[in-house]
Amino acid sequence: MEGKIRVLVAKPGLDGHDRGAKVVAAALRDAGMEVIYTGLHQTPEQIVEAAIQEDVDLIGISILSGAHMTIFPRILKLLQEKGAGHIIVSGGGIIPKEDMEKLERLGVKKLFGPGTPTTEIVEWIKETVKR
Amino acid sequence: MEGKIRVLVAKPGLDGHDRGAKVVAAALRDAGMEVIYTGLHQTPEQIVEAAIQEDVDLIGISILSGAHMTIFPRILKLLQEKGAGHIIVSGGGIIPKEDMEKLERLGVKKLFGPGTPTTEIVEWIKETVKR
Amino acid sequence: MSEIKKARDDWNREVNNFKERSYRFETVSGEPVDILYTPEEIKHLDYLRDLGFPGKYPFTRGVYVNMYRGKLWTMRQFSGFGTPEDTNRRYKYLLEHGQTGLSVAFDFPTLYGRDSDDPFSAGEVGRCGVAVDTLRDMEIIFDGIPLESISTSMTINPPAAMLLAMYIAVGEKQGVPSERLTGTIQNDMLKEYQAQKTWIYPPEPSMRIITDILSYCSERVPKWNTISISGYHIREAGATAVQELAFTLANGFTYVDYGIKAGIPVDKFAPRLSFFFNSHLDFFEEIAKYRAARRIWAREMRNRYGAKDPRSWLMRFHTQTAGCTLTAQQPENNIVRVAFQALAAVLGGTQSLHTNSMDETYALPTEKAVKIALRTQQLLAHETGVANTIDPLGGSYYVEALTNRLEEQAYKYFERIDSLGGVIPAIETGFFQREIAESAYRYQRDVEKRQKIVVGVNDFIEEEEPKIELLKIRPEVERHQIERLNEVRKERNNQKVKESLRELRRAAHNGANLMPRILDAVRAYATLGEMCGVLKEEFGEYEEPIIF
Amino acid sequence: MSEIKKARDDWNREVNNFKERSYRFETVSGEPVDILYTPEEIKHLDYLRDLGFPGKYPFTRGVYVNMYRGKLWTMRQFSGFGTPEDTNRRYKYLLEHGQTGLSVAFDFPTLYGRDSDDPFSAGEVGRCGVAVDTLRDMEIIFDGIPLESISTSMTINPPAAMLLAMYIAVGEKQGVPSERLTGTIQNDMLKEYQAQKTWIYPPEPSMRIITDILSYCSERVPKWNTISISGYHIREAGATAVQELAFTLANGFTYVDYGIKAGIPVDKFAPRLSFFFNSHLDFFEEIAKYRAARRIWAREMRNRYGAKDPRSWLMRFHTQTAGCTLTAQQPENNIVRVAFQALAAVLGGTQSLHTNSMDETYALPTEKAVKIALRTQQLLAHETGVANTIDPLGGSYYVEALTNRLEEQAYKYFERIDSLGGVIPAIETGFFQREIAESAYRYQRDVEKRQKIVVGVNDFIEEEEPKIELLKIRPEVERHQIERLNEVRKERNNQKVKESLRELRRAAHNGANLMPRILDAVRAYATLGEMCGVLKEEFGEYEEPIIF
Repeated sequence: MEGKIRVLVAKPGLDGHDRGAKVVAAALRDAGMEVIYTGLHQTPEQIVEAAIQEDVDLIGISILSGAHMTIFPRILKLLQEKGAGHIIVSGGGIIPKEDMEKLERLGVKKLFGPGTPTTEIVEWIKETVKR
Repeated sequence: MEGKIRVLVAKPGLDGHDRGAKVVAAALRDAGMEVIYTGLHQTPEQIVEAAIQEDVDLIGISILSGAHMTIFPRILKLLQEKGAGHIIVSGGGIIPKEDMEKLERLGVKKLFGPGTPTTEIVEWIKETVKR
Repeated sequence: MSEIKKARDDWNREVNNFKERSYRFETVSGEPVDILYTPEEIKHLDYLRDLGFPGKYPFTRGVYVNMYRGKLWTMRQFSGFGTPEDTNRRYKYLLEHGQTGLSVAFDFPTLYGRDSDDPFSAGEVGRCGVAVDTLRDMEIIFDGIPLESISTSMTINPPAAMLLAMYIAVGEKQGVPSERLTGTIQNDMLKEYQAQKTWIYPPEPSMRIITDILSYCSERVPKWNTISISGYHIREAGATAVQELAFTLANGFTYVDYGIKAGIPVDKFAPRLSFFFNSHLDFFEEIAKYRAARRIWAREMRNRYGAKDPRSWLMRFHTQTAGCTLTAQQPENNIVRVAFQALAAVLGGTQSLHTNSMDETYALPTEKAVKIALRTQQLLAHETGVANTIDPLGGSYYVEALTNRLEEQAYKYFERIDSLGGVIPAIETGFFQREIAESAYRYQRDVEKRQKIVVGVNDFIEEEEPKIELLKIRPEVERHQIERLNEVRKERNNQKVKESLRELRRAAHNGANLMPRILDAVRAYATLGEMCGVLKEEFGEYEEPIIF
Repeated sequence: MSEIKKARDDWNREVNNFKERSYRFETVSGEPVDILYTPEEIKHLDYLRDLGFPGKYPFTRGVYVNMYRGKLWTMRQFSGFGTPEDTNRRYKYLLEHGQTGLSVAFDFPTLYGRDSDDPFSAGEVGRCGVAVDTLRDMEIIFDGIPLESISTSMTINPPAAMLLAMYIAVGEKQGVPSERLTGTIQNDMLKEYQAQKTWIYPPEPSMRIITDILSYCSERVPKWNTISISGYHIREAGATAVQELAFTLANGFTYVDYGIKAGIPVDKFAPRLSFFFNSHLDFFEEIAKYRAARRIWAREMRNRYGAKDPRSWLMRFHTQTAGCTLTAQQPENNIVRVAFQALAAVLGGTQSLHTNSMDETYALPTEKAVKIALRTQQLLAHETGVANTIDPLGGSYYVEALTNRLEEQAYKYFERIDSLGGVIPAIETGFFQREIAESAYRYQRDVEKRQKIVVGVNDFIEEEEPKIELLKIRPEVERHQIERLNEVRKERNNQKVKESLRELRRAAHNGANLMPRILDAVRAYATLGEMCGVLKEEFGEYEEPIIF
């Protein structure tokens, strides 16, 4: 794989708690990745469009509002529809364990719980995108 | 019923935490009862003997050591053997609810948990001894 | 005093021979902490000038003369979830268990002024708070709760005018005139742009709505707290204690500037401004923060703004324990964190307090968790004796020195903000957002490097998954809420709604006070989305500078 | 200062116009608390004379120069239950979860020096602590725990000499000479007669055993804390903070008197005396108590007893949160109580701390409950920032005034005790017992009249039964323990046991130091009951005056 890993950090839905998204974005940037941060209040459509336009390897979704069971499946479906199923979808936030499992079965590659060190996320992205 | 209610407050076994016993003894005394306090480290035999000698209406056992399932049945048995089954046996301390129920089935009239107001104990004794 | 200095110097030399633990001794915000504080460190403190007496300028020791000896702080748990009926039940539960004030949490669509059937609302209805579309919902929330005798705080910002109008309208139906309503709307848009990020319109029209509310309430709802100037969210977004203190106060001064500019006399609205702070982990830093905040506000209101009414000088504030310090790991540890944070708030002289529940990193709290949080306040109030005397830490060499330091650091920020042209220009160029994001990132790096220990997260870790019961929002909430909204739309007089919205648009356009028009629209059961939609068309939408 | 007095007088007049809540404002012990403290209330405080510097006379601000910046307090959970095997497992669990010292709880038979098969022991074996009959049990308890690198506290009084001897013998088997063992035996018989009521012999022979231990350890176990002079149990029995402070210090002085009378130079044993206090509900009263205790001890040791070694002046102490304040009702509230009490202990400068578990009103704690209690200490140490600076409350007008007041009240008790002829005569006439019983009864009446609120007990009551998991002591513990005792009796060299007991009797009779004989008997696997039985025959048994 050539060049930098490209990541879209996205905040879907109405929740404005962007502390986690920004901290992760900064950490990925400092780890040498190309990071595009969408800003707040993005619809799944906007996120998928930005991901395709920016030709990213991975989308990282930060969500704390509880709407994860609505948002993630939508993004996965849109990516498939637009022929961008190769883009890896991951994310984090306040997501109950059982929902995490459901989403991972649906095709979300990995979800990180609160308190995850950013180094762990960096490691995982490097490993996952490489292969 | 004539005269004052006579109560033996007893501390069986090895546990030396007599705060509760003394507070209850003082409250019963201030409520007009005749209170005999055995002091610490009494065997069931000593308690039953004192109860008969002092001709009490009721024995109140304070126990916090966890030996209640050994001490109470012993006292009940000794009272029966000595023909003093009319003496009411009650008590209090740290006694799990299920043990309380077992002991009450065995013949302990009533057990009080931690935090019981002394007024409640006074009321109960007055009512129980009267009838 | 020179003897103390000499002795201190001798002791300092000796202490250098002792090895310290390998740890950077500083507050959680990064303020340096000395090994010892003595009279030497506060030798310039002038008791009468800098501390004074409770209820007296500069209010460092408390805003009321007899503080908690007169009345305990208000125990006010922020709550709301699911349907209005769910929320009504929870409020009655809390009032039964000794809570003394209400505090409404709204769901995201409501916070953004959107209806439950807006496509944007999908999946969010009733999730992080209660859904409110029309007056009907507010009637249900407060069913059986007399507005006459309870004070209610509403955490609501862009649509604050609409929710306040709905509350007034519920009061009308209960026969309580608006003059007797007590409570608070958050209505603090500046911190939204800086930190919490719930916005609709750009800053200037937002400020216009706020001054309309100030003006209306100063006449018609005189006991209402019209803005709750909130550091809480600034801190939650990652700010330090100094940033929370400085940005919140700077926002406060900006509201005062705008109020005065709008022609309202300062003593007419300033007494109804209140504040809302975070209570974070660093016990003494938080106490010092509250004390410094009171002293700064009093000084500036009196000297800079020339307020004459002492009630304009005194900073009343609500406190909430820091949600961001709770951990998903070992949730019972959160009970302990909240206990310490609540104690700091009380020792800092808060007027009301929300204690977080142990399970809030996962979900909205269960009844059991919220009860333990409430009991924490009751234990503080009734068992620990800390409410027996006022400002019990007053005079502590450390606390006074830290109070002074936070004050100095805040003034440095005030200068920087002034040099950027004030709060709103600084928002537009992303100054606050950048400062906060940097602090958040610094904190995270400290945690990952274990300079900062978070029990259960980067030390004292356990493998086992915590097993705790969680509150589930029933999935049918969204459908029920939309059904009710449709019913209301069918039953109401749609002609009247249309007219009232037209009047609202006209006022937005011609500068007349918006509040009476909003109140009319509310009474006609206009939806939140309809009202905010009109204003959005008039005022435009805000776009933030993207910074991380 | 006269300006402050004038301003204070003015403010006092104003505050009289404000109504206070109907509540008697006083500490939980009944000390009056003023509405406000200012420099006026501590105008006679002389910083260098009364507070000074940490690690320096009079040690008011702490006994070590750099206190928690050098080393955090020891987190030491008192525990032990069931068989020695059960206890060994619990210790390993606690050490794994970050505990930094051990503290052994013995069962009642052990505390009274009785064997597990003594008729008096029936039903009590392994119940409130671990059962120890012979050295074999101690070997199991400390199996795999290196005595070289851990300090161990043992709560043991009449048979303290025997348990210390067993610990020394375990050390020998591990290859650790007694000179390197660190830890504490409680060995405080005076408070037993006053409050805790675990005794065997009358006071004078008890004091002789104690001075034998002082003398032996000053030579052979020099790092061991030979007496832990304990206010904890005095407080649990119902004493006030002042009584706890005064009686504990009076007991301390009595041990010093006896040590000196026994011919041991004061600086030879006083540095190994340590203290053990309660941390009760009243947050500031507790902090003031610890500070006053240090100042009084330092002054008396230096001035009255002429100790020259500064280590004889400084009062090191362990703290345990107040078991008597926990409630069976709503057990989670106990997590919060313990958190506040732990904070007070740390702000008071404790050297080690036990935090009670939420379920201790019911039973010995479960693993989960004890872990939350331990986490409370870790949160305090690592998240709250309170260990960043020494004596953070130093200078607080309230805390300093309260420190002074508790000190004055303690001196009043010292005078009364002197006038009764000293501590032992006062015990024999029931003085302490009566004072404590009266305080306990007064407190109970305050609770019943709701002058004192106990959350969940006389206010904020709930109907529902709490559902918490409890630790069960397996009923077969008693049988197993007796089986092992019989095995040991069979396997040991009974001739050697007999001889060693004969030597012990001879020493008891002729006044030779008992410790070497006890150590020999222990090494021969004599049982606790055998050894105490010999001494009981020589010394007689105590009978207390009955008072309520």
